[in-house]
Amino acid sequence: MRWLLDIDRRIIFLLVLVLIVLATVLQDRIEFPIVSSSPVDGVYDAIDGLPAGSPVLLSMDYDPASQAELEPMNRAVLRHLFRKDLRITGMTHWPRGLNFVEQVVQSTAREFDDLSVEVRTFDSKKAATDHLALVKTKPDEAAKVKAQLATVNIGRERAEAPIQYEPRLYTLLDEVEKGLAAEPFEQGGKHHVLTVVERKPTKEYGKDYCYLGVRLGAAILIINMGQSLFDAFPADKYGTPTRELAGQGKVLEGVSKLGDFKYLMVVAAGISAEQWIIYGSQKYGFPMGVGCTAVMAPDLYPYLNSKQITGILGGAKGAWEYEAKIRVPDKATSRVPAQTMAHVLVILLVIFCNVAYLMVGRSKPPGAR
Amino acid sequence: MQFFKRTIPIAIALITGAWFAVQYYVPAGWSETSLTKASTWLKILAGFAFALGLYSLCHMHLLRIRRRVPGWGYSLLVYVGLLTALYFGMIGEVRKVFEIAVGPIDTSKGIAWLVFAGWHAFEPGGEGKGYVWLYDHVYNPAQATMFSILAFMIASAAYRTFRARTWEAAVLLVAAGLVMFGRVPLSGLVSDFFPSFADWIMANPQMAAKRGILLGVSLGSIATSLRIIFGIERAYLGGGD
Amino acid sequence: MATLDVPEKKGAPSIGDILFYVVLFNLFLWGSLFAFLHEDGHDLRVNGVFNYEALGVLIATGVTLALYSFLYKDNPFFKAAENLYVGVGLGYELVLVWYSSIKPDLYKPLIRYAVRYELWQEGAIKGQPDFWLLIPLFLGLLLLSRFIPRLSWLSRWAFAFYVGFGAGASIPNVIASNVLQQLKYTLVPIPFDAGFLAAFNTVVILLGVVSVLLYFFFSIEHRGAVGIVSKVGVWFLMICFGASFGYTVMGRMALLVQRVDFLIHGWLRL
Amino acid sequence: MRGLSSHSRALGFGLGLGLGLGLALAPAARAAEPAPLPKPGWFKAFDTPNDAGQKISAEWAGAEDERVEAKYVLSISTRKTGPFAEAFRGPSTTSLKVEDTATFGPWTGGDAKAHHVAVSPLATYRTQTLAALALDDGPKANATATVAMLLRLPKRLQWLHLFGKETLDRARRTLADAKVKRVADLEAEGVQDVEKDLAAIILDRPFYVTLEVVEGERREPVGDVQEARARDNAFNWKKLNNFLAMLFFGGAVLGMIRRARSNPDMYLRRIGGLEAVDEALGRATEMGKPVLFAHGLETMANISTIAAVNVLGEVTKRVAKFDTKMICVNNDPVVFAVSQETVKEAYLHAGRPDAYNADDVIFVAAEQFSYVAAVSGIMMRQQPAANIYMGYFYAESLLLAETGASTGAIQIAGTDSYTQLPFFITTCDYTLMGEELYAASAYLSRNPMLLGSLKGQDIGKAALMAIVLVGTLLSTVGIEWVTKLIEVYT
Repeated sequence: MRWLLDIDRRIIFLLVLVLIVLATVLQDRIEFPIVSSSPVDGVYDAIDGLPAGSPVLLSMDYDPASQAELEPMNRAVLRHLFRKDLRITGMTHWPRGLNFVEQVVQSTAREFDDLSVEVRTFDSKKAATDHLALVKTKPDEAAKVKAQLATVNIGRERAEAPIQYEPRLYTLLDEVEKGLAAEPFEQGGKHHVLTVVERKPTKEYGKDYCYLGVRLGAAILIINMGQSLFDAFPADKYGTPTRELAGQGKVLEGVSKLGDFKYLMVVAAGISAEQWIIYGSQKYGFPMGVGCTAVMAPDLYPYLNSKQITGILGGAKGAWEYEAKIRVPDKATSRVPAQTMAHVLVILLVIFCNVAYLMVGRSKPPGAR
Repeated sequence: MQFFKRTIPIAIALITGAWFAVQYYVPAGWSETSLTKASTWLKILAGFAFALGLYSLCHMHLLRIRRRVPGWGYSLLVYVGLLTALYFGMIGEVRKVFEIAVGPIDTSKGIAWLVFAGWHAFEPGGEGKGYVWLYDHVYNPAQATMFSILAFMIASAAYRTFRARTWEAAVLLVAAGLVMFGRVPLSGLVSDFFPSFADWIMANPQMAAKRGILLGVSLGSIATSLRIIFGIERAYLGGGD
Repeated sequence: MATLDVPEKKGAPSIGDILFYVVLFNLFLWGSLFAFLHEDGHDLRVNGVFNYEALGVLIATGVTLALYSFLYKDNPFFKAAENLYVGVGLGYELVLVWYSSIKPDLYKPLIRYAVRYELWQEGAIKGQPDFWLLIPLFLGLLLLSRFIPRLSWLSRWAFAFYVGFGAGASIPNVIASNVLQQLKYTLVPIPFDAGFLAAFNTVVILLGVVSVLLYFFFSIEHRGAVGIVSKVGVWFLMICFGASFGYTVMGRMALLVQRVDFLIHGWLRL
Repeated sequence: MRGLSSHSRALGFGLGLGLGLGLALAPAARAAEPAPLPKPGWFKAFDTPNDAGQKISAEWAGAEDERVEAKYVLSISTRKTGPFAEAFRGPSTTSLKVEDTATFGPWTGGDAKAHHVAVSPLATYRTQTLAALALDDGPKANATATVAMLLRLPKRLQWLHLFGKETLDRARRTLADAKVKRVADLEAEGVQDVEKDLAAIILDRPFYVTLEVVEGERREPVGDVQEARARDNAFNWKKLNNFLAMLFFGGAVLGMIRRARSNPDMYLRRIGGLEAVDEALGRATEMGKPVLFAHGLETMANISTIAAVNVLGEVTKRVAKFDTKMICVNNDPVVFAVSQETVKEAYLHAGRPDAYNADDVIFVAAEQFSYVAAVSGIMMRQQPAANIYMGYFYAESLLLAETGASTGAIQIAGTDSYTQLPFFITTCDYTLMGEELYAASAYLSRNPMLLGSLKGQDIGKAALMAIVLVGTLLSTVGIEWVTKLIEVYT
């Protein structure tokens, strides 16, 4: 019996690994019901309530280490912001997140391109795939095939409930470059091949969004920004003076310091979130929401309870709920099953070891391993 | 000598400390400026300090290699990583310096191409493709992997330590179990009680204790700050009473 | 010599170890082959040029597996990955320090005017040097005095400034955010009219804060009434820690899921 | 297929509808019977308190029949005779002084109906020509400051412009286009620090403020033109409570330290984690294995790190006494340098300068997880008998502690990072929670002055407890002023 208590850690490691690998391989087969929680609503409603065109600051203070937890929620929030046509200013405190976060912002903005697509419908999958090959090899011939024209804006369409197409289409189209076609997809018994004839960005850099890049200084930087955004960030990541970005009809129009933003969303690992609250919203006064790793969330409850922040997205679960709220299921939604199973495993382990412990009796000294 | 070694540093700490404690209450423009300047200075200091860190690390591994201590080969890898990262990262700057020194260089072919252009050619902002590549394929995965080891650790920690040895341990165990279960999406199916109860724990007892800690901590940190400012605690100056 | 004389485990590795290494290596080998060979796997060349991304994925996978191998035991794969990572990490930080601190905060506003004097004269470089920066420059040099053992004490001046700033600036901010703010939201009227639960919660929070505070008292003995209350405090602490721990598990699993996700979809392209 | 772009059409429709309604409503509003305009009794202007001298306050009495349609309009000028630029326009029912805690904090004054608005000349003048801003009858300093600004030279070099014909000519030329140029234009031209220079101009210069009541076409001035200067304020009265709190805590701590000097022996409750330090070191000595000391990740400017370094000093003294080996691993270069100094001095202090070895304090890695990897490696290879973690930790806490546990080391942790406390509590043998970390150095050194400061902290805690209990009681019976005392204004 005792061996159960000092069982080799590596066996537990193995259990966890095997379980998660299985769950990941089978991730599409499993579905979970969603129970939305009030902290998440807090963020969602605050953003949803903003009038179009209001300037918002999105501070993405994390690095690849926390990517797993924070990137999905970051995308979800960005999608929401873009969809609401807010003027988004992105930044980060974490040099290690610099390029990574930038890529997240850009790819999300790209989702809002207006795609003019030619839709060609075939009866068999075979025919569809053949056409796809044709597009790759002899585009001009492929173009001859009769097609219907349509415009798709992935970012917006996805949001509509019920969405026009099965989600897969949007995921397929997202990556497709101009002149190429997406993998055929089936709907209503027919197989459709969508060829992108044009990609027209609707989210313009400098007008609808900008990315200030990184500056060191944590709390101090926040204080600087509170005094003058232009001093804290003389230029954006690409060297455009922030003052220019503040010009007529630009993204930062009417914004010269933190207080001018209508909402601040912080997606943060570590204590950045708290620094934003203490040195930012508290010192210069503006509503803010926080998305953070699960471990940080409990510490932010006091601020939520004290209404210093409108809401919290806690870890993967928060991201998952947010994806559900904006009706764009993505990474978080696909990963939650695996997490949950591993999570349940931990619970079982705890129960198991306690049962064993009680059977053996409380003879083991504390701190024994 | 004592004057330079002990008195001056303590005086510096006293002056900076006292001023920046008071600065918070002084709204005047020049006071805010002082804060902004000082903070920039700290960043610069940290930059200089990096030289020390770099030296320490390189020195240690160099010694290992020199003395052929067992496993010295691994120390070579430190240098490989370091130099690669530096090369990819600084190549843009190096090129600028070059061009200042010897005028514009043709990077379309030859050595110049190999060194400055090539597949790792640097882009505006000084960072090269190679730099990003290194970041995406070595740095980032390594970081994420080390972090994800937590998943295993947390499981084994839970198994090893969550045992009802004492009443306190039992309380901790039960709280943990309830919150864990409340966090699982499935618990909502069993009964709404679990998620909401988990939230209740987080929002009430959990938060209460947290506030208590927070208040205590803030007092502790204030006291420590004062001890530093008034030179009572000077371990950071190499102790000595 | 602290970390120099690393006591390497002498003697041949056990059968289990060898087995482990072999399995790990083959997993990597065959996995990579598979990843390149099956139809929607990686391609060696992308429109004519060598596919650096694919190479990158292999390296990433290698690093990932090597680091995970640490879970079995300390082993050569891990050591290699560890040291490589340390090196790259340091290099990366250095580049960072240059681009995001020294260059914009010291070089551009001050040093540039000295080293590019002629450009400044011609007006190619606008503005004026910020002479205030001579102070951190000086302090910085003092820090470097540590390289000269006889003068190393000079670095204390820089320490003093650094620590002094931290100590001073923290006091008022701590009071604002951690004392006043927290007090404010603890100190609310007990809402007897708002139903039992609301009132109860308020009381719970009140009790928790007070008892935990009492637990931290240093200069009075924890016996009698004080003992009881501080005991309650301990219980609150335990609930707090247990809850936070439990709350975290999910998030940590997310990290692993993401890595496994990479191995299965990013590397093997399943 | 066409359904794809339906959403945009729906949007268009909604827009049209909205406009339609707007048009329909507008005339209805205008049709109202003209009522007499509100007449505030008095109106005064003064420097806005608690700020950096960039705003001017206007205050005026409330009036009868204030209504949304009737607007108050504030205009400012640099000349008594104008031209005046509109700086504020708002419904007469809004901008009450009692609501303006943003400016006054709790000191909003008794008059419930008085209005207050703080106008920013800078914001106003962004749209004005520079000439209008600073080149008329202001003090010379301001004129030269403007010249300096227009010449794009920093103010500290202003005096240069008083010499040299060429410069003066340039000045004149620039002043000429100042008549047409606006702040916004300069910024568009990429002139740096325009606002900074403007701020300098606005500071301490006289501005003239008028108040008007406006409804539709009708407008009536209130009182006569008022003069005010925006000044750098020396104290932010909104933060008075914070300041008093600092004085109180500071007083308590320092006072107790003084007292500890005179009577050193005071009771101090046992702190298990610290009692264990000697045990751990002893064990390490027996086993002939090293002790590992890890700071958190934070920089030297962070109080928990400072506390950790203080502990390091004390621990090292003991290590020197036990004559065992200690490895101190660092992640932040400054902390690393400081630790080296601390350890060195500690050995010296313990009379064992020979035992000090600079390579025992290592800068293992520059970044969080490479640090974790390296430290785990060290744990595995050197098998320390004791691991001591002190400072502010992040995710690495569990990784280190769990690895350490697997090597069978005694583990003592101390952190005020409560996110990580749960992990230390569960995986370490002893844990210093929050405040105890700050008490550690005092506890170990037994230095009476430090012990005194602990007593001071206790007084602080007692005060907090009292405030919480009494405050809750009072606010429950409906007495609100206590909660006012701890309001945080910025």
